[in-house]
Amino acid sequence: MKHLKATTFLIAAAFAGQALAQEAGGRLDIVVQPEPPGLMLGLVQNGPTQLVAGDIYEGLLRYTTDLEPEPGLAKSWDISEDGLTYTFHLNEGVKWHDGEPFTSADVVFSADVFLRETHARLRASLAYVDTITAPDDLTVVFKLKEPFGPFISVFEVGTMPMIPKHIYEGTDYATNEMNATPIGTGPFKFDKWEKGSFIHLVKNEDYYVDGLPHLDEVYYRVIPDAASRAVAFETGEVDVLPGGSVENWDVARLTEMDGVCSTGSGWEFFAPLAWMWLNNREGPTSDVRFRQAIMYAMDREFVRDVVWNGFGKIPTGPVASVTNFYSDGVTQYDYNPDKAKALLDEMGYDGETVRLLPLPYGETWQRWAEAVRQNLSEVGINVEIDSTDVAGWNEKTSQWDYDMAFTYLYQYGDPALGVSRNYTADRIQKGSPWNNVEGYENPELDAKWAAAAVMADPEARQDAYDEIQKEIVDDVPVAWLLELEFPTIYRCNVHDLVTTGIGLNDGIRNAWIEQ
Amino acid sequence: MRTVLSIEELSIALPKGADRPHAVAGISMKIAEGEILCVVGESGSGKSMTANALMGLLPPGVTVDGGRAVFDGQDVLSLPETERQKLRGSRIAMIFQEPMTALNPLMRIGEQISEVFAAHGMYTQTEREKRALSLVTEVGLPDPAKIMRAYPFQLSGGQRQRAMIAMALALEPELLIADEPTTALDVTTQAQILDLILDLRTRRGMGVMFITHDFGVVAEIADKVIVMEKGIAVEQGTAAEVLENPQHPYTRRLLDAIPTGRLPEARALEPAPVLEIKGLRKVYRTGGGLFREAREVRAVDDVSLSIRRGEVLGLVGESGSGKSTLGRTVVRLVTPDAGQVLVGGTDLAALSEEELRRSRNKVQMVFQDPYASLNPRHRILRALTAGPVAMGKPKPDAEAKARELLEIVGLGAETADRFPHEFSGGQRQRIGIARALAMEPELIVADEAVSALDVSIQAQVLDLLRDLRSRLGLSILFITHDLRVAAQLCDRIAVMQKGRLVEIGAVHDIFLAPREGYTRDLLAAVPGADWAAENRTRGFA
Amino acid sequence: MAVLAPILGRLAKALITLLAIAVLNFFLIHAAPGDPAVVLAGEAGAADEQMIAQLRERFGLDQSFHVQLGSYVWNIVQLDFGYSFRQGAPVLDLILERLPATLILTLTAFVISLTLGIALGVAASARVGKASDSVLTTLALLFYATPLYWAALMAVLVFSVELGWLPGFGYETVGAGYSGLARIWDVIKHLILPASTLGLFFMAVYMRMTRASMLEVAQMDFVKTARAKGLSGPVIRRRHILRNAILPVVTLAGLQAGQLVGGAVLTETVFAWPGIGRLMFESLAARDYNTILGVFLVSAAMVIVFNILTDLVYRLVDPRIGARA
Amino acid sequence: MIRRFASNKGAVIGVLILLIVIGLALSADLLFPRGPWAMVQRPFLVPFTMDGFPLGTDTLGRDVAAGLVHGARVSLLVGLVSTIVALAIGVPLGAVAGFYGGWADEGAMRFTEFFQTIPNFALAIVLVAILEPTLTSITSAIAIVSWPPVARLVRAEVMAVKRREYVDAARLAGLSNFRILTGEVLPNTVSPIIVMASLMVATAILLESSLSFLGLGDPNAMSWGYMIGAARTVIRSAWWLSFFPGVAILVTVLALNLIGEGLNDALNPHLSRKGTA
Repeated sequence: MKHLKATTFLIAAAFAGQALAQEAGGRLDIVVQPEPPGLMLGLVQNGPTQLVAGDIYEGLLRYTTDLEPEPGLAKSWDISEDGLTYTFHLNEGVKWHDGEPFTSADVVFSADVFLRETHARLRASLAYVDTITAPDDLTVVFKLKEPFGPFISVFEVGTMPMIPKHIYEGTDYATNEMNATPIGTGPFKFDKWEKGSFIHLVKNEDYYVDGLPHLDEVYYRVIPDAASRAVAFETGEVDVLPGGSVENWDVARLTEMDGVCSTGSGWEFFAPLAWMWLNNREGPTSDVRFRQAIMYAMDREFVRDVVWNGFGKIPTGPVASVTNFYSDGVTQYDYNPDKAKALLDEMGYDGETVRLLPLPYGETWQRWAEAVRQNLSEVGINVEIDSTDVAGWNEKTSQWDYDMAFTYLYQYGDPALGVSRNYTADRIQKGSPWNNVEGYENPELDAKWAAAAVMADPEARQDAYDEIQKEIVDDVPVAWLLELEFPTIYRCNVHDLVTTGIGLNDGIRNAWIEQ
Repeated sequence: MRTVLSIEELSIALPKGADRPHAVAGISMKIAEGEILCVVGESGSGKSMTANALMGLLPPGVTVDGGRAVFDGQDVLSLPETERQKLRGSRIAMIFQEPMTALNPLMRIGEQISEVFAAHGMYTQTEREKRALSLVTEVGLPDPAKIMRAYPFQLSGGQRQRAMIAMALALEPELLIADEPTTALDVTTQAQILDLILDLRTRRGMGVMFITHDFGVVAEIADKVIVMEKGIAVEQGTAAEVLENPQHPYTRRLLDAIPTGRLPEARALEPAPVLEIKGLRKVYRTGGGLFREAREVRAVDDVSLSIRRGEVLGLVGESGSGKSTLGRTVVRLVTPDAGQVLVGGTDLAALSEEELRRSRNKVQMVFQDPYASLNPRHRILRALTAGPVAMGKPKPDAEAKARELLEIVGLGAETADRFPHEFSGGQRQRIGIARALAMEPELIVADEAVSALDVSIQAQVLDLLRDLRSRLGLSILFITHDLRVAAQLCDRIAVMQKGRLVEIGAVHDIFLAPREGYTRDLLAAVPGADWAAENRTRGFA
Repeated sequence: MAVLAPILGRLAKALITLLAIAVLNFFLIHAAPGDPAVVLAGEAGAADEQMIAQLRERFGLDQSFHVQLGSYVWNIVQLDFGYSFRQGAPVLDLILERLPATLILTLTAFVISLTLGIALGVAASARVGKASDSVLTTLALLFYATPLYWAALMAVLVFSVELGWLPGFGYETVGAGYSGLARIWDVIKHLILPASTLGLFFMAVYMRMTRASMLEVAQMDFVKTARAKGLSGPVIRRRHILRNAILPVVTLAGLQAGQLVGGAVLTETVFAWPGIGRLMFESLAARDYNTILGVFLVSAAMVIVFNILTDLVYRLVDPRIGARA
Repeated sequence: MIRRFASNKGAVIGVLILLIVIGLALSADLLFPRGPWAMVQRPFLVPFTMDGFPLGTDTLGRDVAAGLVHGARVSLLVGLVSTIVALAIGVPLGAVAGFYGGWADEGAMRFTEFFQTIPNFALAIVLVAILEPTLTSITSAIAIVSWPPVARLVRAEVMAVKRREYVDAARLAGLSNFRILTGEVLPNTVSPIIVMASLMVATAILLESSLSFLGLGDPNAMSWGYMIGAARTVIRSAWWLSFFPGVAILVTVLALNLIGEGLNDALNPHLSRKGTA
């Protein structure tokens, strides 16, 4: 398990901080896949955009690999006893890439005006916010309506990026031509974007942290074909393969090359959890016994070991083991075809065909779907794979036109941010593939989710979430498959690449190359 | 006179599976300078093979397997390819039958001629062009400078043949081999080309090996004749000897077969017309489009004529005279722009598709190409019954009738169940005639019905038609380019030129007292006309 | 005029065709499940009605279908290909940005395959029946039967990964900062693999066709005439046979040259070549309507342009065409 | 004609290969009753290392041999059906255009040109993406992009044949246009069509595999193209996964081409490749 060793080493490095003698200068080539639609992080928040724009924009806080907040644009912060007031003290002398000073006014504009309009995920959290004020240029105060436990986790760059007020105030954000040349406070400046080929970032000379960043320039390379991406790494064209940019089968091979390291770290904040939406509304999947049968019928270890090359962890329920308030005190669903058959007989499954919608994110997911189909068909469930592309997938899931559908979602460190949204009745809304798509309704649980979210005391929250997890796992609203681990592959002479819970997304600022 | 070429016991082997082992079996001949030797024979007699063997242009698989061909003291057949290549075009030249395809469509005439010099590395480019120009002039092509720059498709058939000849003469060869050079040409053009060759022969004093199937042509130009049948020289001698008193039966057959122009007696005919054509017009417009203006060709220009019951009317004219279009209009394969085609009172030209289909049987056609006029995938029986059945005749009757007709045309009822490819050209024409008769038509249009056949076969088919005419009282519109053929069969002859009807009258009048100049030209152009005339006088004597 | 007239006619027809294509594709692409808004929202990892509504409005998807169609066609007529909201740039820019890459790739492949194909075809026909002929024809058959993308992958494996002779993908060495000749050479090096794999198949096609055509023309009377003139074999082949035999090859090639532009998706994917084929493919996945339509129109236009060019060439080579009309 | 075909070595080889492929396809269920998807052994089993799995196993431990044999069905089926459909569109269109000429011709040819102007492969991709990859959608997409050449060929042939005199004869026999077209003209145009069809099947197989390669294959139907598409990401670590299906395609397409040329020599001697008629 080479990548684990690498992980520990890296985390150590992260804390050792300046211990190793870092070398300045150099260029890093990183794969970005697919090509991001845009780099204005306030408008677009899909994966590739976060990866690239995370170096251009910054948030108030950063998070360690075990999700502890640490200084970002805010050098310090304090939270009132009642958990209603969050006060942030900003770093002095921070400048936008165009030279304008960064002030609390920008923070207020970003959080209160810009992102409220454009950032769906943040909007949910901002619902708890009463006011955002700027007593002085370097102080910002968030006042909440009621205590919101996870609130401290929303200040990461992808969730609340800082937007330059002087550029966007009063304009139409979507069509502002500055979107093409993003201006942030981050360690790297946008230089040039050759569509279909690469995005070039250059060192931000007057970055507010002395000695950072170490690198002179970063190239984000667009290489459409997974196989070609692997080749690119082998031939030394690129130095870093972010998680998920090559198929898992190549991961094993590449990590065995000498001078190549890999790490599973850098995803703690997102804790991507994969599952199958099971349509709770109609068809066999509306029967809890059928859903349980599915859980027993699937050989999740096999998939983990074969399809994911041993990366990842079998989940026990809706909350990933790295996410806060995880509990394993729940019913375990081990691979047990006989039990599955029994359940099916009990419900009297008539062999009706169920459609399975794979996630159109490449071969890994395709194989996964095939494996699941095979598992299910072996216990007598007729499965037909319903193949489509990204657009079709989004359409079908958000319009509830499916029986079983693969997906994976981020948890953003806290059940209230990234978990409850998929299970509470108030989040049953057509048109989005990210809410309670399965249509699971359980009033008592809804109440418990709501309560747990606004508890100030961590212990209390833990108990609440233990209870929720215990109950929901028996209902199997969705079929939890795997806690995904996207190993980052890189050359060993690149150091301090992954130092935070969002990994590469804001990691490049500390990275340095050993010549 | 010095002998240019002497062929001794030449035999040419055909590849296995051919109809016979030898294309040519041990023939010998001599050609002296300034002499024209005609090699006469029907298709497959091996006459062309002989020529190709001399040139070293035999098709793959065909080989010389005996004999010599001594040219200027050396046996050309045994020369290495490079040597023969030197001979070709420089000392032995050849011209071919199809002027349409014998020239490279993408090269200017000038280029193609001066290429001959280039091939033999003679003269500078400018010199070559000068000489090419003079050659073009010598073979009597109009506006030589323009012709030099022209592409083949811009020339008429005759002009192309002249260009070919110019090419052949370029290096003043001692021997010219002409393989049916006039067969594809109109009579008048043919006459001109023959004159040209005669004239050149005398001026250049070269030996000519002239291959033809037409004794008329032989009579025109031959000094010596050699008659070939199935690869064997059955008879040879001076033109006079062979033509006047042929020894070998085959030669005699051929001579009898060629229509001598001995005119048939005029027959009495009832006046009732089966066909009346009134003011018929057909104009072809080619091209024409968004940015192009159409070109017009008056194929049939205000033609009126009639055919009486039991009469055979010969429609004579050169290619492009519109005779075929007229024929196709009569059977309404072509719909005229104006005028009437009255058959037994009904105007075919005016009928609707549907009505037409019902009265199709009134007029039937016998086509030119025996190989294209029968559907290769249908048995003969089907070809003969399809029509009658479509006309509503019960199948058994139609089939009985078909077999009977096959007997009549001399093929035998049993042939009904065979496929076309099992028949020879002549037999196919008989089938074609049977097919026409099967519809019990009032009139048959025979469009160049015998032109594609060898003379001997031609004669047989003509006999059949003559026989049918008298037995069944057939009325026939007999379209042909060959006046002599027309004379064989027809009661009256109509001459067409450029879509207009030039002259129409009884055979005797047309032949003996033609009124129009054009008709006279045609008659004069008929190869062997004078000789034929002698025969005619003898015929009457 | 004699030469131009028909061309003008074709141009007129071409424009109508293009418009028809625009409309057809508009229907096709809108028939696909999902729309840009859904995709973008989906990718954002979180979405709610408000966001999707915003996007739809921004993309003009809130209007009724026929309104969208109408405005699109109207824009096309004014040569306005519209705006790609996904990529935040005018479609025309996006396409022009990618077109050169595609043209370089396809034209190189085209020229290589055509010249080589004809050369080998002639060579084979000259040795017809001999061993070398069967070797050549067999090879051609093999190329002809090999899946293009497969050949591409193999090529990358061998020449780029194992041997490391040539770059396996991309259009140029990113950030190498080459200029002038150095840059050209760099691009050429990147070009070799994709161009040759793309060209391989077509080379086979042209070779087989040339060979057949040569043999067919060799049967014609005027070739016999040429021999009767005493011309040597090579001269006959060059001046007489080839000249005539090449016409059909040229025609076919012309037809395909156009198709190549839109058809290089596979090659461009495997070699990460930033061309319009890939642009189309990616835009399709993203339901970036305007871009897909744009690419389609442009590549269709290419087809037409090449057809007309072929026609012109043909008229120059073959005197008969112009005259017949 | 049969003799001429049989005398062509290549053609005979082609027929043999094709027969073998068809045989395997037909007996797929007998040879591998568990079907192509069953995960029967450990993944990435190298070929010729374990009895019973001569061609090794794939990423999920599925028997590659089973995949090939079952895949043959799909590949052949797609190739065949799409060709038939293409003919069903192209032949009537071309026939009508060529036979009636005039406006019918003008219209039909515009229509054909229209389809030839849209880049084929791109169109196929879009169609499949829209209809979503299923055998039906893939087959129809391939058919839709491959009929125009048929139409053109048939048109040309019909125009040539309808000038033959026996067609005039049929007219004079009072046959209806339809009967002339179907009874006299079309039967005499079949040989070039057959030749073209045999080559079209080959192209269709290639096209299907290309689509699968781009991820536009039917996930419920194991086809060669699908196998390559699935295997291309592991091509470095497991060459055999894309190698064997690749060879399968190559050989089959090769066979079809050989047959096509054989037919061409046999049926159209005048334009035979070897030239000597």
